Amino acid sequence: MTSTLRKNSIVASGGLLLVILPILVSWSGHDYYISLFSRILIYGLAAVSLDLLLGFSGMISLGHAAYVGIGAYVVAIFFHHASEMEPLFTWPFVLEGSENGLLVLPLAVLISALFALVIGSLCLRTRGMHFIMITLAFAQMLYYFFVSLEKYGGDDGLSLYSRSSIPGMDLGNDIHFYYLCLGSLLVFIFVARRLVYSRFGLIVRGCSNNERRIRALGINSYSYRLALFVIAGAGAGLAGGLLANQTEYVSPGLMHWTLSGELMVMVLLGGLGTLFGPVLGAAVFLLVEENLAMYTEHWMVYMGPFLVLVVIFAKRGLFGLVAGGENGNE
Amino acid sequence: MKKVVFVLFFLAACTHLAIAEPVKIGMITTLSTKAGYLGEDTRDGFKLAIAQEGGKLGGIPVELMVEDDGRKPDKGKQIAERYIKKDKVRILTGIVFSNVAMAVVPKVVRQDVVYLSTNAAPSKLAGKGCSPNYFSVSYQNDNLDEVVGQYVSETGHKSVYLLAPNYPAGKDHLAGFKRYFTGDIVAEVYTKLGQADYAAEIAAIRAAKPESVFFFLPGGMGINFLKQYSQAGLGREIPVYGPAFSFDERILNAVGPAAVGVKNGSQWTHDLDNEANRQFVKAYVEAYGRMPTLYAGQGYDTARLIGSALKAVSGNLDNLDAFKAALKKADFASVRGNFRFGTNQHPVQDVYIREVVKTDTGYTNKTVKKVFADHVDAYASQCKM
Amino acid sequence: MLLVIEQFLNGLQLGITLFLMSAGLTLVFGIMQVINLAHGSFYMIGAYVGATVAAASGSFLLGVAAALPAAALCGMVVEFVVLRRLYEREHLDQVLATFGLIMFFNELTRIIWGRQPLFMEVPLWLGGSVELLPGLVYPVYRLAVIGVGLAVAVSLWALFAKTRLGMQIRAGGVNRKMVGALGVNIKLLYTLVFGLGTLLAGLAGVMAGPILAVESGMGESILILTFVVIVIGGIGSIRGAVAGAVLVGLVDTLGRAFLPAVFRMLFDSSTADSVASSLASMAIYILMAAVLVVKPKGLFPAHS
Amino acid sequence: MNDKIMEVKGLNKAFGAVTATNDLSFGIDRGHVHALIGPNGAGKTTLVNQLTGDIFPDSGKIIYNSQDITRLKDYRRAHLGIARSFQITHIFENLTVGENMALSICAHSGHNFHFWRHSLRSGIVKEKLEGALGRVDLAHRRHLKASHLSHGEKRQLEVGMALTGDPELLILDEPMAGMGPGGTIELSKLIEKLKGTLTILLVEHDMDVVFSLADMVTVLVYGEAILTAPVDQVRKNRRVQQAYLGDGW
Repeated sequence: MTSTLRKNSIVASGGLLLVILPILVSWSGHDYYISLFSRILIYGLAAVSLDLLLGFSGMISLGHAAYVGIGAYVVAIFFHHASEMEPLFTWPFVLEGSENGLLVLPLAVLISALFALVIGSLCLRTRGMHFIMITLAFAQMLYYFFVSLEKYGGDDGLSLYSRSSIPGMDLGNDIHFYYLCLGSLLVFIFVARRLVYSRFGLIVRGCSNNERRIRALGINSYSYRLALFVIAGAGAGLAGGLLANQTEYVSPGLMHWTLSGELMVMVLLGGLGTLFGPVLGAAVFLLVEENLAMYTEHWMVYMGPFLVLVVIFAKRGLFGLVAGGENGNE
Repeated sequence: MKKVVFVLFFLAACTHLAIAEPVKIGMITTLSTKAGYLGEDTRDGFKLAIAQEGGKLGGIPVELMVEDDGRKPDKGKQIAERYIKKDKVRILTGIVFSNVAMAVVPKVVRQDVVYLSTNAAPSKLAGKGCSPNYFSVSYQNDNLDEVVGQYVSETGHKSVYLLAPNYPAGKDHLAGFKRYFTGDIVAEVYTKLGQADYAAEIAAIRAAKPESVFFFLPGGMGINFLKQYSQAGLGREIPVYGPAFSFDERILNAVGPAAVGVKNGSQWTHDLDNEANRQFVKAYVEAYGRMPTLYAGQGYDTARLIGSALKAVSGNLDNLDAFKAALKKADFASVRGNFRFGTNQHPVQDVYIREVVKTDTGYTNKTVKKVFADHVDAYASQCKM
Repeated sequence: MLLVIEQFLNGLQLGITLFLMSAGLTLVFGIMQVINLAHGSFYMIGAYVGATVAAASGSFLLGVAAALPAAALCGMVVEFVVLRRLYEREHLDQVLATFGLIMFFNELTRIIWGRQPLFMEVPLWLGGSVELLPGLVYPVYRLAVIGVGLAVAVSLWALFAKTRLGMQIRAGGVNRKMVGALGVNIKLLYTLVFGLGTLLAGLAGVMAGPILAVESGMGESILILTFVVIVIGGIGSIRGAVAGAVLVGLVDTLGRAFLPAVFRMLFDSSTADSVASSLASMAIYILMAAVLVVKPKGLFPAHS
Repeated sequence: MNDKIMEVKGLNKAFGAVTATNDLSFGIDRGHVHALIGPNGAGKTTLVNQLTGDIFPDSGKIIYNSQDITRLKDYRRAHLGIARSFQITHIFENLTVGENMALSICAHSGHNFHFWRHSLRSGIVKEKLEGALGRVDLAHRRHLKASHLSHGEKRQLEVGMALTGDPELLILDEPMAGMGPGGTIELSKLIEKLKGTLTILLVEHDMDVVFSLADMVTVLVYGEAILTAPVDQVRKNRRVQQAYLGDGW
């Protein structure tokens, strides 16, 4: 029980730290860090959604960035049409662009989830290495699709001229935006936690653990795993929608498989199957990258072996190291 | 737990070590990925100018900060934000690729910051999206295609086969060529970005029998295409042309003999006959042991332009308008000879056709002909400043 | 008509190049059950070492002779230092560790060889073209690549079907512990298999050197194509790798060659060009999705 | 209704050149403990996997409660009342004992798209968990991770999980394998207790267990059923002794 206590207090103080961070930062006059930490929170959110797949259901998706990209493009495309005063399409009904965050962010979630549903329903027919590679292939397909999509800037991407608007908030203000990201992240983690320990979660965790046993118990795991895949895609879509706002820019690069790889790194670095760990992983990954890059151009020559060492020796990730206890399906 | 917080803050604090005195210049450029050498040359050209003045530009001490954007737009934006917010940089430069530029430039120029482009100059930023805080020291992207379009028409080729990657820049570049080409377009083929094998396209070219081929395939794609084109034996039958992006000195040494004799368009060549250029090429070779590329020349020019303006305002950037006015005068000796800014703050300059030759030290270009004098880009008229 | 034949040949040749890459990867996948994203790095190492030695010595063959052991050696070192610890782990760990290795190798080549691409020449005795049919000229070097690919396919078949080592390797893929109990040094065997896989990658790299740009990161673009090949063919099956590679090569090449013409019959020319080229760049991924929907384990699954 | 709960007719299955099941036919009487014995490599597990739908036979028929289930998927057979334990224990090592049992309870209680309430606090689980754990004497272990159980306890858990759906036919694939004498006795008692409430197909190596528990025995040699008979006859049969008992027994 002490390990649970320890873990809870760590999570609580970590959360508290994130909540008061803007105050600390603006008090010390380093405004820049607010936007850096917004980015960390967003990547953290994407990583948490990936953790649902990797850590709880054993589905190794190497194409998770695709859903981040879809979410980002939804926000950007709606914004683009709103600023050009041109409807997205006029048939079968007229759909106007929008800058309203309360509309476009949920849409980003929804449309990413839809893509995850279609892609997932095909990918989940396969197992193991095939699954890894087919998720990768679908992400690449979307990548090339958006690269050649001239209407929305193709490889040059699409600029937003401001952030989305949400009544009562000024997202152009970095502190407001930070709290939007933090709120989204905390809500998603809370929902994910409920999910993981629900009956649905029990089945899904069982699938990752022992697929054959699940089937012998009379459960067709396909629909459960697909549902989780869709939920994870939705989370990534939310992250994408926020990221489009944070950078005020989207490009197909968001879907590139190296980004999927980096998300995986964040999950593992932070702690697989911990839900909180990936946020820590995102923070450490982005900060290490940023700092290494300032000291050496060849930062990747250090980052690569560092990852290998983490994989080999720090199996439980940073969260496991600090929080103790066991990961995953505890 | 405390350890983690400590580590996080330590990491965060590390980003905050700087000294205030000299004028800071923030360079965001691409040093990793396959295209890393572009950023390397840009940076080295820029650094050479600083080194020649012993750490100063225009007599004002400067501090050059360089960071790799990895060709990722969002990373470029992050770096820009840090330069501006944390390091209080007012002068930014160095972006190689249009997609990074499109993510960074429109945002930063709305703040009180000057951006000088050493390379990427997409049409959007030259026309409607132009800004008083944005200067392109290189060119407008299409310039080097326009010159080839003009030259190919002058040579008397009646038809051309066009090839470019399937992304907006590819279409822009072909549009630039078509703007000045008067003959027939046999076909306009868009290939996959990053494609390695061009056998199918080359077979199609052979079958279509055009009088000439124009391609825009930057980086490795161009190397692949040129090698395979020459191996297919087409090099002797149908001449190819392209903008300088596939013919800089570092690429040429990877293409080898396949490129010899190919004519390409550029605003600069190492053999341009002016004093600034002669000393630049000599100093660059001494400093880095390799021939400069056009990117190095652009980096060097940008640094010297900044120097001229810093000198004019005595290093005082508090009044940014004065600094911008001084920049706009372009009161420096460019390695390109003629150089001034047009209304959209893009260069008005001479553009040349050059030819790939082999020398004792490797492959390089020699100037063949000045095709455009005082060339103005096609988007200048759309710019309302 | 001649053009169609030529494009078929082009597709075949691309397929064979892909096969050279895929053969090594599918071996490692199928026998050792290890997913190795860094396979492309050994392709790159083969190309860089080959290009450097060929430039220094002036001999293409010396370049090849140097590239093969270099790639194999690097592979065996990586197996010994990193992958050996990951056999019993999940695929996820293998994916991440090898992702780290990609970063490392890409940056390392940049440090050693600089950022600019390297040059590698077609050897004189393989230069030029031959006229296969009246009006159909084809570069000799590409024919040589086809030849090497076929030779590799045949020798791999012979290795596995005819030799004792091959049987041990196959048995090791089926039951690691059992083979170990029979007194075969399974660790050494795995190191050798991995070395063989990376040697093939190195061969693919050095053969591609004269055709393609030798540059840092060249491994990744081909790596993904290779994945597609292997997944279509069925993981672990050499036969599948051959079939998948040729299929991918043909679909990719023919798509690029003829889709625009097909679409021009349907739409006006600028829409046709852009739709066709988008579709051509996605064609192989669509092919892969289609194959997996029908046969989730690929065309020739190794262990049924 | 037929008094045979399951009938197998002319089943064949080959892996490449190896014939694992060869024109195999036998029936299981309802309510019996039916044992399946045979030397190593006789194809017992292959047969079990075909009965549960893990793999499909090349030809032949499997009839369950007068219904042809030869091509029915494994999870559908589970719904018809066929439960199994595996030769190598198949439990969810990463879950707690309670969660393991809850999972199998959920499996038999309609769909599981319940996303919000904690699984151990959902109605059906609360209602049945205590009894299910009690049946296999694991109530005191409920918070322990399943991977920390002893070998015998894992078996008990597995059988307990197989029982949560109130199956009609329980297939136990070598339940005693690798267990100490104490565990064997515990499990034998459990099977004895279940006898009569449902039909059990017991695949077992331990002849003492078979002869003490089984009503009927089918002897498998090289994929063929050479004999299906009451337990006393099997004990005396010369062919069985030659093929099986003589072989080191």
